[in-house]
Amino acid sequence: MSQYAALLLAIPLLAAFAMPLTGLIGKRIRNSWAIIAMLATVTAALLLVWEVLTQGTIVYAFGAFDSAQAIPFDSGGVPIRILFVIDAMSAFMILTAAIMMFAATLYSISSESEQTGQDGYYALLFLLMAGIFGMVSTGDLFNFFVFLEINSLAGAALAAYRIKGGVAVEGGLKYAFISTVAGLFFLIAVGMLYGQYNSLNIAYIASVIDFTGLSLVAVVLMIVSLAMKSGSVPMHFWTPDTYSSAPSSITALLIVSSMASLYAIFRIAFSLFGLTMNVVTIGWVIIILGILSMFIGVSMALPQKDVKRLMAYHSVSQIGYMLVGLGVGVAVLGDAQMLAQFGVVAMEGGIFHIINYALYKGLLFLIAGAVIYRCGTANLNDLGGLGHSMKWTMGFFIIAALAIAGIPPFNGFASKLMIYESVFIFNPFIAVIAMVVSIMTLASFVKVFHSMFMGPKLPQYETVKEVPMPMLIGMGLLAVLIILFGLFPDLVVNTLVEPAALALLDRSGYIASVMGGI
Amino acid sequence: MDFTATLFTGTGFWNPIIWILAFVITSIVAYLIWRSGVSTYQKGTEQVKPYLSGNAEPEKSAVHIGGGNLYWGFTEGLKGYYSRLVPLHTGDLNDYMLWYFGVIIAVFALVVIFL
Amino acid sequence: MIEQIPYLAVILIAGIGIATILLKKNLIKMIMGLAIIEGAANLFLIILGYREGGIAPIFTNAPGGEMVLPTVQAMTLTNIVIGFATTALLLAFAIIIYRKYGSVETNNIRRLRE
Amino acid sequence: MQMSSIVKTTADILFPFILIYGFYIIIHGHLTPGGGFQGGAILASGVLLLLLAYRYSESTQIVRQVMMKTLESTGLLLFIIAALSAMVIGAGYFFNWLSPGGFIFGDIVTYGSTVANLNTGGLIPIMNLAVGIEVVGAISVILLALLSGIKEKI
Repeated sequence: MSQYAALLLAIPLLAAFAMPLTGLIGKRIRNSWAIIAMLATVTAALLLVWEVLTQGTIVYAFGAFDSAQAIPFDSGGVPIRILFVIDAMSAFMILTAAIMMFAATLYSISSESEQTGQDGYYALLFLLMAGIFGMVSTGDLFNFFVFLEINSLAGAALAAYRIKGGVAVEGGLKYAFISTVAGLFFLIAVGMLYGQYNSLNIAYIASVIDFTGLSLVAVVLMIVSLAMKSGSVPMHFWTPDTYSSAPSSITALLIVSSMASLYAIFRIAFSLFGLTMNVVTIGWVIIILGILSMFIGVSMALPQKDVKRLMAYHSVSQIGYMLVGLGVGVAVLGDAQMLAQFGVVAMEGGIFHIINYALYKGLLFLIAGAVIYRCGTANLNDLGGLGHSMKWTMGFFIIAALAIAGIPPFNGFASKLMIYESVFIFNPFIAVIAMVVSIMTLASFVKVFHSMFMGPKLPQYETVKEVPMPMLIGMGLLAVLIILFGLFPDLVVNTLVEPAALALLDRSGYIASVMGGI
Repeated sequence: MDFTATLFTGTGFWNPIIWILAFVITSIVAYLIWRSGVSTYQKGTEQVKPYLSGNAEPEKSAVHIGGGNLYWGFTEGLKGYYSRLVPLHTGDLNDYMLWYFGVIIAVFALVVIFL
Repeated sequence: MIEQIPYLAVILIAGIGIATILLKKNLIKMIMGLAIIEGAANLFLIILGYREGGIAPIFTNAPGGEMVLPTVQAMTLTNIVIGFATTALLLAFAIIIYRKYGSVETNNIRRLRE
Repeated sequence: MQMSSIVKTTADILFPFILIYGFYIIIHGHLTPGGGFQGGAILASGVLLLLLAYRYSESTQIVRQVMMKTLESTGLLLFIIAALSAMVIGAGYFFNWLSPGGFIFGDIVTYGSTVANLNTGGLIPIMNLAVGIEVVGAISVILLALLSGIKEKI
């Protein structure tokens, strides 16, 4: 049987646990161990994605001799094992996480090379990745909660890793506190579902669900908690605090972890509850959260003075696009005609935006990190004239900024176009807001570009050089992917995004993959 | 696999290759127009210096506009909006939690009303 | 009605925890509130698996008869471990913040805002 | 502040008993209530006793942070390798291949009310041991980190 699903989890965990021991031997060995483990994880992830795309949904049973024994014969038809259910949507998220992991780890090797305590740093980085991979591939609600907590604890510890006079710890503390509260209420919601349906498996619960009042409380608790974890307005306040104070490579990974929370919202909405809940109301709740996120995020970003804080507000704003795209999909789930007319395209736009957003936002944070690495400040009032000395970084910034603003032919345009056109049929007002937000995004990145790279060379940055090669490779990979995704959007949509959207919509297929065609 | 295939969005289509072709053609046309411009322009003469009503040109670093000064007019024009929005971001952990529980109650109310 | 009392206790304990988080300004007290909510979640899970007159789910030397549900107990144990890690991490953060800022009041921990 | 010698001597005498009790809880994890985390926490409480009885500077000579970090990593590695070992024979991750094997911890559990047999459970006792080692290391590291926050008064 195929072991990639387990290796995806086992390799990062093994790497993380062995990291302090390799650190005792030597710095060089630790760094090579980190790179080897990262390459192994990314390889396992890519092979797993390939397998899912060619063979369909993979079910992996932990603790079983063979995954065909996902439901033990003496369990009465209830899946009692911990299962990984990896369909096209999970594969899509795994691919996103793997790309970002590659870039961020490579970047860290250089950007953190002067810092202390790197053993713990890499150990936590791999734990964070294990948490993300687990969150997007698990088919078990309690298991999801465990991975959510691993992810939040590792993320908070990493965000606070460079103390920076206490400011980073403040950001980490806020993140840890908020994600713990969100996790606890998620757990209470899981308990509510377990009490009614006597199982923790998403597919089993979906097959027997009977939407009661208690399930309604559970779905509200789950969606609001996960929306807070993904940083949507009005629970976004932690996002700028944590993203701006964390090390830049970690911010790029925290973005992926917020994407994993976003994935969970839609897994719960589409696969777990599906049509049994009132999809129109829940869909509109998600859409309203999305609109608020888009508009308030970008309008808070415009007057910011700290470059990472500005970008963090933009990440709030971009999450709004995905919430709107997929929220429209939830809202029209009950109407087959509207779903076929624009719902699927809206969902594809939202899903496509996830990977595009992870790519360009990750690249933007890595660029901000490169500038901070060389200049030591993130304040836009002090920066200037870096275009003379950091030409590659400036080139990558132009690509990423044009992509986030939705300028053709970069990848952000393709996904935003899909969202605009489909949402326009649903409700023109939302599409207009989305376009206005896009313009304001461009405006604020013009500001960043002007104040960071334009202007004459400033005397205090006379000695600034280009960043070292591994950082450039990490950023360059993301930039190349942005261009490729922009040039061949149809290819990406057909091979990755459309199967993911259809997998989300195919609730009975998800149930059948675990329960065996009941 | 057809690399020139077009992304259809239900109501329209998007093809980056066509867009780039159009972009290149437009650039060539623009270049031709630019070529046929004023021919008396010469580099390295008095012509390229900025004209500041006869005043001396200030140092380059003195005219650099920092990031904080950009979009001053925008934020000033939307003062009513920003003066309400910005103070909400208090940085106080209690307020963050208050928003979370408030949103839970609000969403719950919405879901119950529109059941 | 008597079976509902533990659930009322859950709501009460969670309410106390939420009130602590919302009303107390001291970071240590907020972490305590978090631990109280965690206790409520644990109690909720445990009473989901409780059966009237059930025995502990250990098969060796079992006298027979109904057993309480072990899954929720495993979940509770996991949550206790996770809660332990969370509390330790938050307390470590609180120590560093006290060293750097000289205070653990939330209205002083606001260098990152707006 | 210096603890009295009564406290120190009592801590010294109690420490081995706490260790034995902790290991008892860990080893019997698959038979009785308890297991890796609980036993490890008991072991760590022994470490805490030492830390409290002696001054911070003295006790860190006995309980060194590097040692505890190594213990933590070793326990976790043992756990993951035990889980991965099932893959060698082509089974799933975490598959309990030792269980009815007849090797170490390999006896078959007789059904019904029997006297507990320690030699059962397959990988589970090994994983309990791994978790116990990990937990004592991790909690000691946490305790050391938290104790270092206290300013010492002499």
